[in-house]
Order: sequence, then C-alpha cells, then structure tokens
Amino acid sequence: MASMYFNEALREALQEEMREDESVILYGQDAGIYGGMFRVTQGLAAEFGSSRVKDSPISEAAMTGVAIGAAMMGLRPICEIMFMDWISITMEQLVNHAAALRYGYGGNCKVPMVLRCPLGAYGGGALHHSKSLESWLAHIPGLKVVMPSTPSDAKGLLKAAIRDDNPVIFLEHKLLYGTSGEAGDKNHIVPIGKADVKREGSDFTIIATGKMVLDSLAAAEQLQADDISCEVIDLRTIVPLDKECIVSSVKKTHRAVVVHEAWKTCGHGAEVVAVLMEEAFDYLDAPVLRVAGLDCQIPFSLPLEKVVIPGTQKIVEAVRATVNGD
Amino acid sequence: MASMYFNEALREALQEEMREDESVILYGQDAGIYGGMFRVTQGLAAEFGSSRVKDSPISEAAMTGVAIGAAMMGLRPICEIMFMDWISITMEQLVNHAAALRYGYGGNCKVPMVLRCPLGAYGGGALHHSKSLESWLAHIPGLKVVMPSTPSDAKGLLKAAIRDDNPVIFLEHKLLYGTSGEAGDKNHIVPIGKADVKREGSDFTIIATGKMVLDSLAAAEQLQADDISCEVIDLRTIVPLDKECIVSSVKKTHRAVVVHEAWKTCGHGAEVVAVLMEEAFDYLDAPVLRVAGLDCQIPFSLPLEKVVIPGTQKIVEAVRATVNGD
Amino acid sequence: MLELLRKMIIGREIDEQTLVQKKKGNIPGALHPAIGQEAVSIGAGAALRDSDTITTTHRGITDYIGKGGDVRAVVCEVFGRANGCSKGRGGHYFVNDPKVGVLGGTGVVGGTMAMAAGHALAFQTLGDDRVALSHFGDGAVNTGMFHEALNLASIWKLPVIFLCQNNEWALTVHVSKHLSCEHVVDRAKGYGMPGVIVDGNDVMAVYEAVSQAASRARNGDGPSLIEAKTYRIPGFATSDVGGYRSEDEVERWKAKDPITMFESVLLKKKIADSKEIESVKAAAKKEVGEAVLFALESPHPDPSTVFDYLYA
Amino acid sequence: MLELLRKMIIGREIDEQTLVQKKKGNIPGALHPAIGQEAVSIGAGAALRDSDTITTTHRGITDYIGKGGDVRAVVCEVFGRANGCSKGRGGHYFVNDPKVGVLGGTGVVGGTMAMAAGHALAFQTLGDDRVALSHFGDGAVNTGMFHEALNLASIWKLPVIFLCQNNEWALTVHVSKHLSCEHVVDRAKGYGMPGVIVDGNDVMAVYEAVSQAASRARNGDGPSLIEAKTYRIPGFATSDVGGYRSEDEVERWKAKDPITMFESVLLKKKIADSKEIESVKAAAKKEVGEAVLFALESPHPDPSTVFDYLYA
Ligand SMILES: Cc1ncc(C[n+]2csc(CCOP(=O)(O)OP(=O)(O)O)c2C)c(N)n1
Ligand SMILES: Cc1ncc(C[n+]2csc(CCOP(=O)(O)OP(=O)(O)O)c2C)c(N)n1
Ligand SMILES: [Mg+2]
Ligand SMILES: [Mg+2]
Repeated sequence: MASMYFNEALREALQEEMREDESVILYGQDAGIYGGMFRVTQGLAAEFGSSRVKDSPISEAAMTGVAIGAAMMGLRPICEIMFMDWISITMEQLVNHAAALRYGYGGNCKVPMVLRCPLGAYGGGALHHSKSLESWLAHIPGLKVVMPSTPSDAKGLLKAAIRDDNPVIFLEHKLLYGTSGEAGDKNHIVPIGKADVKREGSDFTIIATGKMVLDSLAAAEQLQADDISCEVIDLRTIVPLDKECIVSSVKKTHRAVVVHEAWKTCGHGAEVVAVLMEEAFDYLDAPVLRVAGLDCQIPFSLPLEKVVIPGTQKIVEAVRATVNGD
Repeated sequence: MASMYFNEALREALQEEMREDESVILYGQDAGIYGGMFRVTQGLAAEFGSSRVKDSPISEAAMTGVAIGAAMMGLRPICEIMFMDWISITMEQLVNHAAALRYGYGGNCKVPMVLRCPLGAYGGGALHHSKSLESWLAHIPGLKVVMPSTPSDAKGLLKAAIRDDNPVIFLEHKLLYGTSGEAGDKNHIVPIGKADVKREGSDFTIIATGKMVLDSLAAAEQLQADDISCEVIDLRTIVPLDKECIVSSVKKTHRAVVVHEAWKTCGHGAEVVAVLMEEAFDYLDAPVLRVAGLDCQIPFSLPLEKVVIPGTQKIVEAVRATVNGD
Repeated sequence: MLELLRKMIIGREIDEQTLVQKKKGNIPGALHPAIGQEAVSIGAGAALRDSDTITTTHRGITDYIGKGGDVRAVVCEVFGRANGCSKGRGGHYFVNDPKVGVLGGTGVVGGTMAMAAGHALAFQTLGDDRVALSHFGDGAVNTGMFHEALNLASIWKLPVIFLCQNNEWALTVHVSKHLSCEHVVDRAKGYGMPGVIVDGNDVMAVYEAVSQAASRARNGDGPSLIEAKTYRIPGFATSDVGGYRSEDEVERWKAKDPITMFESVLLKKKIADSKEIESVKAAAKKEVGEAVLFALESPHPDPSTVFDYLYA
Repeated sequence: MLELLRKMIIGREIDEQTLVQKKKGNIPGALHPAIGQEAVSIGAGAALRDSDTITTTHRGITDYIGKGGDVRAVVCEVFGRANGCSKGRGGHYFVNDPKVGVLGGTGVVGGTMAMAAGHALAFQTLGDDRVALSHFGDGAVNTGMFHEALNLASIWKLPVIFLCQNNEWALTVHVSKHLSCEHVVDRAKGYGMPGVIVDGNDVMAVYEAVSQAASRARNGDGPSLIEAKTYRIPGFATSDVGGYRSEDEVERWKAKDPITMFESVLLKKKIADSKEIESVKAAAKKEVGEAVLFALESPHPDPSTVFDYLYA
C-alpha cells in the first residue's frame, strides 16, 4: 500500500465515496475549481462536475443550512468551512437545526451531512486562523465530532462520516495535511466512536486528539528514556467518547494526562477528566492534569504562539510532574 | 429595604447606571417601547428616550458588532439577546471580535459592553427557547461570564458588569425573573469573579449557578434531614472562576457535586471537576459527580423536559450516592 | 375552491381552539396564532404539489395545513402528546409531515430559509422537477440568513420560492421601524430574482403568484421572492401584553379578514351558496374540535423514550 | 495631491517589500497584498478627518496608510515585533492606529462591518459629527453580516459609509459566480441608502464619492454604499497557487495601474513634474525600506507578556 499525504487520504475518501454513491456532493469556499485552500478537493470538480462539486459564496450559515436541507431530501452533502474560526458563524445552524431537527421533528427526517473543517494553529495564523473549537461542538447533543491524527484514520473516518446518517463534524488539523502514511484501500472504514491505542504502555496514559497525538507520541518516546512507559490513546472521535478505552487504560496505569490544543477552560479535556473522575476515581494514584492551549487569544508572533499552543515539551513536563507528584 | 422581583432588580441596575453615566445605552429586540420579552427594560425607553434605548431588528450578529464598535468609541452599550438559543448566531462576533480585538489591536482599544441573555428551560419552550450555553462562552478567553441567582446578586453584578471595561456576558435564568428578594441600594455592587457561599455546611459541597442554586439550597434542606450538612456555593461568575472558594470548601468537606442545567458533556461543570482534580485531589474522599442537563435536545413535552432538566431531586440523589459511595 | 376555504377555516379553528385550551392551562409554553394570515398559508400550499416541500416558522400551523398536513397530528403536537407530529418533542414550533412535504418549522427566525434552499438543491441534483418553498415573516428579512440564503439560491439557480408573510409586525416592532426599505421585494433586485407583491389576504392572488413562481422554478429559471401583505390579528404570542399598536389598526385589518373576503368571492361568483359555506365551516369546526378532544386524551411521551430520535 | 500619490506608493511599497521579505522567510503566516487597489484606500482615507474612523479587512494595510496610519508601526506588526501596532499579537490582519481612527482590521470576512456601524452609533449618541467608514471586499457582500449591518445602520440613520472594494475576486471565485446581482450597489435600494459606483482605480473619483457620503452622514442623512470597481493584481495571498484566472485579465488591469494613472493626471494637469514624482517615489521606497530594516532589528514580544492586552 502506497504512503500518501493526509490531505490526499481525505481526497481519496471523498473520491471513492462520490464514485460509489451519487447522492454524495460537496461544496465549500474555493473547494471547486481551485481545489480547496488545503488542496483536499483538488481535481474533484473536474471529475464530478459542477453539479456535484461547487464553489460557495462566503455564507457559512447558509452553507450549513443548505447541507441540512439537502441531507433531509436524500443527499449526503459534505460542506467545507475553510477555517474553524468561522464555524462560529454557523453555530446557530448546527445547534438549533443540524443537531436538532431530527429530534424536533419526532424522527421524521435524518440529516446525513458532513461538515469538514480545518483547525489549529499552524504558525502565524493569528487570532482568526488558528482556533480549535471542538468543545463547543462536543457540547451539542445530536452531533458526532471526529478528529483524526493519521492519514489512515483520516480516510477511514471520513468514509464512515459520509456513510453515517447523522450530522458529523470532521476536524482536520492544518499541520497534519502534510504528514504522510498508509491510508488503506477502498474498503477501509474506521468506525466512529472508537478510540485507538497508538502506543501501548504500562505506567502512564496520555489521552490526545488530532495533531496532539503526534506530539504525545514524541513525548512518550522521550519519557521512555526516563523509564516511564506511556500508553498513548488517540480519541479519534470526541463524540461519542470511547469511555471504555480510556477508563480501562487508566485502570491499568493509574495515572493520566489529557492533551489538546484547544483552550483549556471548558475544553473537552475537562470532560475527559470528569469522566475519569466519575468512572476511575478509585484507580487514580495522582490527579489527571490537562495539557492544553493557554486561555489566551492566539497571537501572531511565533514566540508568543509557541507559549499558547502546547507541544511535546509541555506533555513531557506534565507527565513528569504527575509521576513526581508535585 | 424593599423586596423586589429579579427582573425589577435588573431594571433598577440599568436605570441607576443610565442615570449615573450618559455613556450607558441599551438596545435589543422589543427592548424599547415594549419593555422587553421579560419586562426587564420596561419604562426605560420612556425615561431615557430613543437615543439611549432602542428596539433592534432581528440581527443578532450585527447587534453584537454594533455594541463592540460603540464600546470602542466610548459608550457602554448593553445589548439584549432575547433567548440564549440565538446567541449561537453571534458566536462569531463574540469569539473573534468582542473577546479578541483588544488583544488583536495590542491593547489599543477596550470593549466595555454587556450582552444580556435569558437562558434555561421554563416549561414548554422546547428546543429553541430553553438552552443554557454558558460553557461555550466560558471557553472564550477575553470574555467574562456572569450568572446570578438572586435579585441582590442580579443587581449588584449587572452594575459591576456595566462598569467593567471588558465584554461581559450576563446570563439570566428565565425562571428567576419572578423570584423576589432584597436587591440593595444605588451603591450595591457585587464584584465579578467572587463566588458566594449561599449556605454553610461541613459535610458536603454543592457548587451551582443560576437557578440551580435555588434547587441546591432546597436539596441541602432535604439532606439536612439525613444529617448531611451541605455547603452551597453559588459561583455567580463562571469566568473568572473563583477557584479559591471552591477549593477551600472542598478541602473542608472532602466531597462535592457540581450542578448546572446546561448539557453535561463539555459543560462548565466538567471544568469545575477538572479544577478540583488539579487543586484538591488529595482532599477528595469521593469522586466529584455532575448533576447536569441530559445530553439531549430539550423537548417540548413537560414530562420529557423534566427528565432532561435537573432539579432538586437529582441533586439530592447525587449527594446521597456520593456519600454512600455507590 | 371550497377546499381552500375549508383549509383556511381549519387553520383558523386550530388557532382559536388551541388558544382556548391554552387559557385553560392545557398547553405548555406559548402559542403563536396566525389568525388573519390564512390566505397566504393556504393559497401557497394549494399552488404546490404534494411532492414539493415547504419550510416554515414559529407561526407555521396554517402553513402546514395548507400543504396538506394532518390535523390530528399537529393538534396532538401542540398539546405535546406522544402521537403528535413531533412525538411531543417539538410543540407547535416544529410542525412537520414529510408525506406531504412539510419539513418544517423552527423556533429561530430565519432558521429554515437556507434549509429550503437545501431541499431545492437536492431536487436540482437528483434531476426531478420538485420545488421548495420557504415561508418567513417580515422580521426574518433582516436576518443574515435571509440574505445568505437568497444570494446562494440565486447563484445556484435553485428551484425555491421565498414567500414573505409581511404581517406588518415583528413581535412589537413595526415593519417601518425594522426594515430599511419600503417593501420587502425592494431587495429582490439585489438577489437577481423577480420580486412580486401580492395581497396576502386574497387566497387566489397568493395561489396565482406562487403558481407562477413554482413553474419558473420547475423550468430551471431559479428562485423568486414573493411578498404577501397581510396582518396578524391576535397578539404575537400568548405572552403578548400589548401596548405597541392601536386598536384602530387591528380593527381596520379585521375588516379585511381573508376568510370573510373569500366567502364573499365564492358567493359572488356563485361557486358556493351560504348553506354550503356554513356546512364547510361547521365540519371544519367539528374536525378540529374532535382533534382537540383526541389530543387531550392522548398519552404524554414516556419519559424512558426521551432520547428517541436524537440520533438516527 | 502629491500626498495622495505618496501614500499610494507607500502602500504599494509596503506590499512589495514585505512580499520580498516573506519569500526570504522573515514573515510568518500569509500576506494579503492590495496591489492595484491603492486608489480606493488612499482616496477614501483622504476624504475623512483624523477623528473619523475606518474599519478594514484582511487586506487593510493600505487602507490604514490612507487614513494616516504609521508606517513603521504596521511594518513592525507584519513582522510580528513587539513594537508593531498590535504589539506583535495581530500581524497584518489587525492593523490599527486609534490616533488616526483606524480601529481596525480583522481576519473574518465581513467581521468588522457592524463594528463600523457601532463607531457611528457612538458618534451619533455622543452628538458629534464624526463618521465611520467600513472597507470590505466583494466577497463580504454575501455574508449575513453585510446585510444585518446595512439594514441596521439605515434604520438607525447612522453616520457610516460602506465602501466595497470590488476587486472582482473573492479568493478564487469571480464576483459573477458569487454575487447574485450585477453590481454590489444593486443592493443599495434594499437598504434605503444611496448606492454609487466609482472607478476604484481613480483616486480622485474615490475621494469625491467618499467626501459626498461623508457630508451626507455628517448632516444626519444616514449611511451610504459605495462600490469601487478595482482589481487585485497579485495572488489572493502568498499561499495562492493560481489557476483560476487568466494572465490576460491580469495584464489588462495592470494597464490601469492606479498609481501610473494618477501620475499621468498629475503630469497632465501640471500639478507635478516627473522629477517631483520620482523624488516622491524614491522617498517612499526609502521610508518603507527603512521601516523594514527597523522591523527586522526590532525585538520579538517577550513570551512572559503573552497575556498582556487580553483583559482591560
Ligand atoms: C433569531 C431569532 N431572534 C429572535 C427571535 C424572537 N422572535 C420570535 S418571533 C419574532 C418576530 C418575528 O417576526 P416575523 O419574522 O415578522 O414573524 P411573525 O412573528 O410576524 O410571524 C422574534 C423576534 C427568534 N425566534 N429568533
Ligand atoms: C467568514 C470568513 N469566511 C471565509 C474566509 C476566508 N477568506 C479570506 S479572504 C476571502 C475572500 C474575500 O473576498 P473579498 O471580500 O472580495 O476580499 P478580497 O480578498 O478580494 O480583498 C475568504 C473567503 C474568511 N476570512 N472569513
Ligand atoms: Mg411579522
Ligand atoms: Mg474581492
């Protein structure tokens, strides 16, 4: 199996699903002719034509609403919001309509749409091109929230998301697009709701998502040198959360940190901590700390951005602090 | 001091601040001539005229943006969003502009605005008139988030919010408008960022906000009969969070539950739990549970609404479960 | 044509009778009656096929009836019963009946406007000749959603009809105080689509205008904007405490009651005599009355089913 | 008038020289040059007083210069330095200089349009005769924010000018594919405000149009919409990989370079001779060059100050 970039893996998932199922369509700003800001949809307009691959105006709320309506009427629309900072424009359509209408209409419709959205800091994007807002979405009953870390998971999860009968928010860290790996064949599906142990370990559990999985693996490698054997769990889906996977790991290791790039306060790491509190309290030998973005707007300056956005070093320090009990 | 309704206390705060400071203005849908959906602004248009009290079109995003701009130029605007369900429309202006621009402009402006917003279920409001979304706002660095439970706190905190030089989100539970109590005089200011021990106790800490404070007090009363002495902490402000108050209470009682009406997953209760994990782990004799809204869209049917929205009984049960360790 | 009258009366009766029940304390939450606006709802629905769709608003019961929605199902829903069209989850905000293309209501002003365009996108992509219609009020015309939805529908040439029920008021704010142009259709040019004003109290006029917009859409010529000038007779909702409009104004519009007006037309054109009309009225009243009784006796949703329909 | 030329060249030079520095790897993130649009930025700024305000976009450096913003402060900001106009927090997205009324830029299309109306609301409430101007692009015209801001500004009669820099492209999508009307000003009627088209490559024409709108606003007659037809010569940003427009099109517009055009006017009207023009050019180039060197030597923000300016 050939290695490919993360954005190519996404493209392959889109292409395969669109070939397989005529009801799959996609649109987004510059997603058509240009092929997308991060090149994910390159070539798809040429292959599938403008009736199935469209450029959209700068209208994030209507883009989402159109997906909801089209999904109700039998399509499987995929809508791309160019940066997660602007998903804020369409939170209304997501919380009150996409996630709600099946319930509000007593089961008389379903809304099988995917909203793809790049997120995360990538060096100088500043306040409006760097955010990670998955916690907002995880707070909304009726949505599923997916966040892969590898080309293989990206492909398999995107295919699963397209086939899912519910609205799925699909989050892609910008710094992952250029990473590469094997991505599986046409039948490669990764089920939504299953975490993945990306590295086994016995002393410590690191729970992470998206790009932070790579940083956690790097941290685990460094910590191995200190004789701390870290298990790295990639949540892969934030909703539904694979509680069983994290709880059983912590029952084994008795110590954990949760890692995400999103702002710390009311980030989804707090939810993971609260779940461990509820379901693994008696097994914990130390408090579960969070390694997360500082509660600060994300600055442009690279030295400042580096302070706000967590990375390998902060993960290593948090693990060490937990182990040393200080 | 005369007792007054919660909405009267809010009105008095608005009126006093508007009399005191000409730069205070307010607007909202039906907030002018009609006096507001929940009668908070009744009579203010008559007293202050249409240049300072305005009806606004149904344009939540622009309403917020206008407040931001006016605040930058020296006013202290108060903007009312009629139901919190529609704050979703203006999350973009809040996260990217209100909370961000002082930082993005390197301190060259300030944004002293207040966004008032009724929230919570109040019996048959259904999916679009019942939500509590404070967790989204608490996640945004640069905002302050306030949520009073009594007429006195409502008045004192609203006055503090108006005088604050930062954007403050002021959240009013609809079922509180009709509650009454003393509200203090012209000089009554409640500082933002200070929790309040609404009932002292020695065995257990209940941490709550808004209407859930009343339910928690009722629960504490019931639990007293079981000889469980509950301390009830009213956070009053969600951001900044008064960590010291909750941590020191838990260090005393060793057991706690966190209560809110908002959805459980990624609700701000998870943050409180995570803070206790980080700062009081060694003092905890039992896991800190959450009593929160079920992760479900909020149904119209009253019997269903009652299942989704927490109340006294669920608080009592959670405290008992914690004490009994099951 | 008697069928149009019948449906207008059904809509009216549902509002009237549920208002009575609300006063008795039998209905939770607020109600948003559409009394006075029936000609828009019924005329529009009649101009569409069953397979076409509509979306609507917080004030959508009569829109739902116009499109052929089931009376019992919606009345039970207003009472929050398990056999309501939303299984008690939605109340009157979430009217829906997919069998006749009602998908459907919302509590958010402007909230379903792009959704209607989405229905239309599906029809266009699937290559059939169905159309979608979005009902909305004058207040919705100032939401960002209105703008984004109309622009997008226009550039994608979607088979969708935007039908504004301009009832002069957005809750307590008069259209002259919230809208920056004289007529809603003054905005049509900005979306490159036709904009037509129609007497919203004249059911046949609405029928005509929507029929024309529907054929336009079916022919692949894209969306239209229709502004139906009408009036809301009762308060904005059962919570309305009044004080923002004159009795005079209300009385003037009562004199233009769309049902009475249509009755005169039927009589004048000898399409029906007054006996026929009375019997239609009586039957409608009875049907709704029975639905109300049925609803009152219907079970509430079982609390153990609360999560049903959240996920597919 | 030479001052207008000078500012246009300053804007151009900042773009050109920072593009060079970006290629060298000295600037993080992307850049959004406004080359070709200088006449709009500079003409608009010149028509306003220092105490008036502007808001702008992701492509706002020359708008900032037009309003009198400090060259060094913005260049340092582009480099993310501690002495930049945003103290390194914002980069080129957040140009601001409150001393001359620039408050300011954003990375969100449409994001500051209501903010400009808010400035105007403050001016109106405080009873002074200042005006606010909102710069935005053709792509922003399809955001809900555009719509809500214009409607609200109109009904409240706010002293604000909405100035669309229609450069024909929203990133890679041509205005004919994203806008549902021919001209942006076709939407003006829907907001009950005048809509004026102006040659956006003619600095004097922009100056005139903005001056008129400003007096209108100062007189209490409310907002205006101006559409300046112009063109973006370089890629939408430094990340642009091209492929969506023809070389021909770009060449046609290069022939209408606003700076060259204005030079001809100055020469023809004998307002300046070519020597004077050359010396303005040389001085501007030098000023920007020195600012770039100054920026390169300026300190980065101290990591320990990261939370500064978050809260007041
Ligand atoms: C986004 C949003 N903002 C505010 C409200 C509160 N609200 C409910 S109905 C209404 C007025 C709507 O006016 P219009 O669109 O003319 O419809 P009408 O009630 O007249 O049928 C308002 C402001 C809402 N439901 N949604
Ligand atoms: C709300 C939002 N959606 C999408 C983007 C991504 N984006 C940045 S610039 C741009 C095009 C803007 O076009 P226009 O308004 O014409 O301004 P121009 O770039 O031509 O100056 C887009 C889509 C954004 N910044 N904000
Ligand atoms: Mg209306
Ligand atoms: Mg443009």
